[in-house]
Amino acid sequence: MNVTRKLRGLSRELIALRIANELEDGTYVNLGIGIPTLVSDWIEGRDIILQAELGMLNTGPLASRDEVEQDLINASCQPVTELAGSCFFSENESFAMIRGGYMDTAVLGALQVSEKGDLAGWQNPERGLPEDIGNIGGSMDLAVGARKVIIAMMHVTNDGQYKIVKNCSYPLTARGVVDLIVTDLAFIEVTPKGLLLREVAPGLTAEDVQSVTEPRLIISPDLKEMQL
Amino acid sequence: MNVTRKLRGLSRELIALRIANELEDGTYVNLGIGIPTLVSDWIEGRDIILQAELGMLNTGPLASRDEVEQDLINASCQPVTELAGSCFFSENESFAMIRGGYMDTAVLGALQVSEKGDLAGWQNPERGLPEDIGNIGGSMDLAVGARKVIIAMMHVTNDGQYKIVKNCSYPLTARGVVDLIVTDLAFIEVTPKGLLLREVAPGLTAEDVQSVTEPRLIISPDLKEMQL
Amino acid sequence: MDKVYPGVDKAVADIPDGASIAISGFFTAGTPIPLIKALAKQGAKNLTIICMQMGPGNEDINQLIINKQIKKAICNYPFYRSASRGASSPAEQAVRAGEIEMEVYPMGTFSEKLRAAGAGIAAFYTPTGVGTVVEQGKEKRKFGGLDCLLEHALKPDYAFVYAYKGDRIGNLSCHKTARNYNPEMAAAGKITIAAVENLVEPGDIEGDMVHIPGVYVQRVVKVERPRYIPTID
Amino acid sequence: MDKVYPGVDKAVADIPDGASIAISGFFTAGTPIPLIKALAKQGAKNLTIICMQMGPGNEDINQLIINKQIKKAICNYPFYRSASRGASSPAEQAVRAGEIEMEVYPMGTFSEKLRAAGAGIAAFYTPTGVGTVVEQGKEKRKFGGLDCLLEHALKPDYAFVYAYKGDRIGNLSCHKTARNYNPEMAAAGKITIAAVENLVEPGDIEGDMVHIPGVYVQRVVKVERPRYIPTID
Repeated sequence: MNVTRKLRGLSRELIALRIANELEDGTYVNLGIGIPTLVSDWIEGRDIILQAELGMLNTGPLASRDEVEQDLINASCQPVTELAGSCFFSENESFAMIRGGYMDTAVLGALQVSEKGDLAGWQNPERGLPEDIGNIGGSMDLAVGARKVIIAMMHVTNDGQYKIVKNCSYPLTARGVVDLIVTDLAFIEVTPKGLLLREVAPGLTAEDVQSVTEPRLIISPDLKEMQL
Repeated sequence: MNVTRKLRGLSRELIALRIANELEDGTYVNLGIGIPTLVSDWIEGRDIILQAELGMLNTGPLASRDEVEQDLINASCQPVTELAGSCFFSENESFAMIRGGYMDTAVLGALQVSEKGDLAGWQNPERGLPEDIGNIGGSMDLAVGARKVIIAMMHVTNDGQYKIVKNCSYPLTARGVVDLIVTDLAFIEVTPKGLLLREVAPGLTAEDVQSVTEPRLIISPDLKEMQL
Repeated sequence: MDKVYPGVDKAVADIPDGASIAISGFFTAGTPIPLIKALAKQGAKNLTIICMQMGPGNEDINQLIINKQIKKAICNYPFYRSASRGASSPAEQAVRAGEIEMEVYPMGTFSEKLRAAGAGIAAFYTPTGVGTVVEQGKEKRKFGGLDCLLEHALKPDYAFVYAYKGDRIGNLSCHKTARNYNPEMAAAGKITIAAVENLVEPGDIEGDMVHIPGVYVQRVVKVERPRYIPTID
Repeated sequence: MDKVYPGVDKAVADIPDGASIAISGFFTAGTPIPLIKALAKQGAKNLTIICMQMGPGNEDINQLIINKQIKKAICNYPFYRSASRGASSPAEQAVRAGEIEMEVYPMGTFSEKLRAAGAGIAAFYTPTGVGTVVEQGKEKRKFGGLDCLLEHALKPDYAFVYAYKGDRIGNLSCHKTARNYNPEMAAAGKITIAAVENLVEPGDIEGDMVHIPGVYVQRVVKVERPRYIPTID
C-alpha cells in the first residue's frame, strides 16, 4: 500500500552534503554503510577524523586502482588510503572506542526511525529471516555508543511507506538514540517533545514533509530551506 | 614464641635451583619477587620463556651496568635485557594472559601456606596496616590464573614460627591454589589428601621436616633427597 | 620452542568432530583463507564456527557449508548485504533450511566475548543490545542509570588467525586493517593456528611491533596469501 | 586538530579540586614525572589518585602528599616492600594516620577496571580475589563452577600518561616496558594528558606502531625525561 505521495527531494549525495555541513571540526566520526559513506566525499580537507570500525582512525579517501592495498580497507570492504596520522588497532579496540563514547558522531542508515528516536536498521523482516538473525554488524554498538547519532536515509521506502513512524515495526537497533534525521526531503531533530522539523528541501513545504511522515511534526518557528 | 628447632637446609640459591629443575621445557613462567627471581639464574639456555608482569615476554638476564635501559625493567624494577623474540605489551594484556591461563607456572613467595594449598603472601599483619591495605600487586592474579603454582620460601620464619600451617592466619592471597612448596628443607606436594613430603634437604629426615611443619605430612614411599 | 608446522594440512589435522573454531577476518582483510581451505579438505564435522561473516569476503567458508561440516555458526554480520545475493548463498540457504543453527551478536559484543575468554574474564555487562532482540534471555541490570546486558565469555577450541609476519615462537605482527579480529581470537583459542605470510626468526620482529604475543599461538604455518582486489556487495 | 600544549603547567592548569586522576607508570617505567611535578605546583586539593604505587619508583608523588592534595588513593602495590622504608614514607604515614583514604585492588583487577571504563563496559566478573579481603562487599557469582567477583568500571576525570613518541593529534607510541598502564589509562581518562619525550608530526609514527590511538588523548606536551637508573627496594 502506497501511503505517501511522491515528492522530489535531494539526491543521496546532497543528503550527505547536508550532514557534512552539520559535522563539527575537531571531531571523530564513524560513517555507516550506504548514504553515510558518501559523507566522506564532502569532508576532504576538513578537520574531521573518520574511524573505520574494523580498526583504523584517520581513514583516507577511497584508493584509486593503482593504490589498492589488500590490507587497507574500510568497514564496507572498499580499498582506502592512509592519511598523515592514520593508525591501526584491533576490531575489539575499535568497539571499545565506540562503546566508550569516543565517537563524537555516528552517521547511520535506517529502515525506520520513531518519533522517540528509536532506530530500526539492521534487519528488514521482508527478507524472511528468523527474527534474531541478520546483519547486526556494528550498528547496535554505534547507536548506543556514539555521542550523537545522525540518520541518513530516504524519507520513504521505495514503495512509498513511512520510514519516520510513531513506533518502529521493524527489529530495533537501539531505543531513543537518534538525534537528527536527514532525508531527501527534510532535516528533523528528535526532541523530548517530538520531532522538530527544522529544514525542508528546496521547493517543499512543511505540509509536504508532514504528508510523508507518520508522527505529527513540530514545525520550527525558524523553518528554513536545507542548508547546502 | 619459637615453636620449631633450627635445621640447616639449602641456600636461597639452591631452593631456586630445585625449582628450576622442576620447570618443564617449552613452558611460560612468571617469577615473583624474592627467591623466585633467583630461579632465572638457573634457566639460562633452557627452553623456558619468562614473563615480566609489567608487560614483557622472553625477559632476558639482568642488565649489566652499561646495558641498562630505563624503559626495560622487570616487575621488580631491575634493569633487564632483551632476548631474540622478546615482545612488549600493556600491563592489562599481561594480566589478561595471566588470568586467561597462559602462564604454565608461577613461582611465588609466601608468608604462609596451608595444607589445603591456601596461600597467604601479600600482607604481614605485623606491619600493622589496616587489614585490606597492602601490596597485593600481581600475586592474587598469578595465584588464581597460573596453571601451576610453586611456592619458594624458607620453611620457617626468622623467629622460628611455622610457615606451613593447618590454616593460614595471615590475609589470604588465594584459596587452594598451591601445587608445590619448595623450601630450604623440603619439597612438598599439595594433594587432595594432604601435604605429600617427596624430598628432604641433604642430611635431613622426614621427622626433621615434620618437626617444623604444623600439619601432619604424608611421607612419600619414594622419599628422596632434594634433586639438585 | 619451535611452533612451526610444515603446512596447513598438518596444522589442522587433529581438529575433531564437534570442535568450535574461531576464524578471523573482516571481509577480505586478515582472513586465514588457506586454513579454511585445509579444514574443508580435512573434513571434521559438527563444527561450531565463530566468525564475523558466513560468506561475504571469506567465500571459502562456503565449501564447509556444502560439505555439511558446520552445525552452528556464531556471527555478527553473517550474510550478504544484498537480499538477492544472500538468497543464493550457501550460508543463508542452510540457515533458512534449519541445517545450520545460528547466533548473531552485535559486533562489539562478539569480539568482547572472545576477548573475555582470552583474558580470564567470565562475563561482562555491556549497554549494547538493550531494548532489542539481542536482550532475549539475558540478564539486564542497571549501572549508574544505564541498562546493560550480561554477556558471557566465548572460548573456542581452536582459533584460525592471519598475520603479515610471524616468528617460530609464535609472535605475530599484523598489517594495517588486517589486524581486526586476530589478536582477540588468538588469545581466546585453546589452540591457535596462525597462518603467516612471512615466517621469520625470533628477534626479526621488533618487540614493540608484536601485535599478538607468542604465548597465545600454538602453531605457526607459512602460507602464500591468495591475492585479491577487496570488494564486496 | 592540534592537541599540543606549550608546557606541563598549562596542561594541568584546569584540574579542579576534587578531581580523580589516573597516573601511569610501573615503578620507574612509563611514569609521567613532569606532570606529577606540575600537579604539585598547581596545587589542586581533595584529589583521588589512581596509580600503581604511592612512592616506590614515583617518589614525586610524595610532594602531593606533603602538600595534602590527596584525599584518596586507589592502588595495587602502594608501599615500599621494606616495612622499615615504608614506615618512613609519606604515603604510608598518611594512610596510617587516616589522612588519606586508600583502596587496594589486585593488579589485574586494577587495570581491568580502567580498561572497562575506557571500553564502555560497565562491570565484569573476575576470579581474582575470591576468598580474600578483596571480596568484602562485592557480589560473588559462579560461572561454569568458578567463583568470580563483580568489579565495576573506574573512570577518572583525568589521566596522566607517558610515551616515547607522540604526534600533534595525540597518537602515541610507547617504548618496551614503559608501555605498562599507559594504554588503558589513556582510554579511561575523560581528559588524558600525554607527556611525550619526542613530539613529532602526524605521519611520523607508523600506523602499526601506534600503541595509543589519538582519539583517547586530549592534550600532548613535550617533556624532558628525567634520567635515572631504575632501582627500587
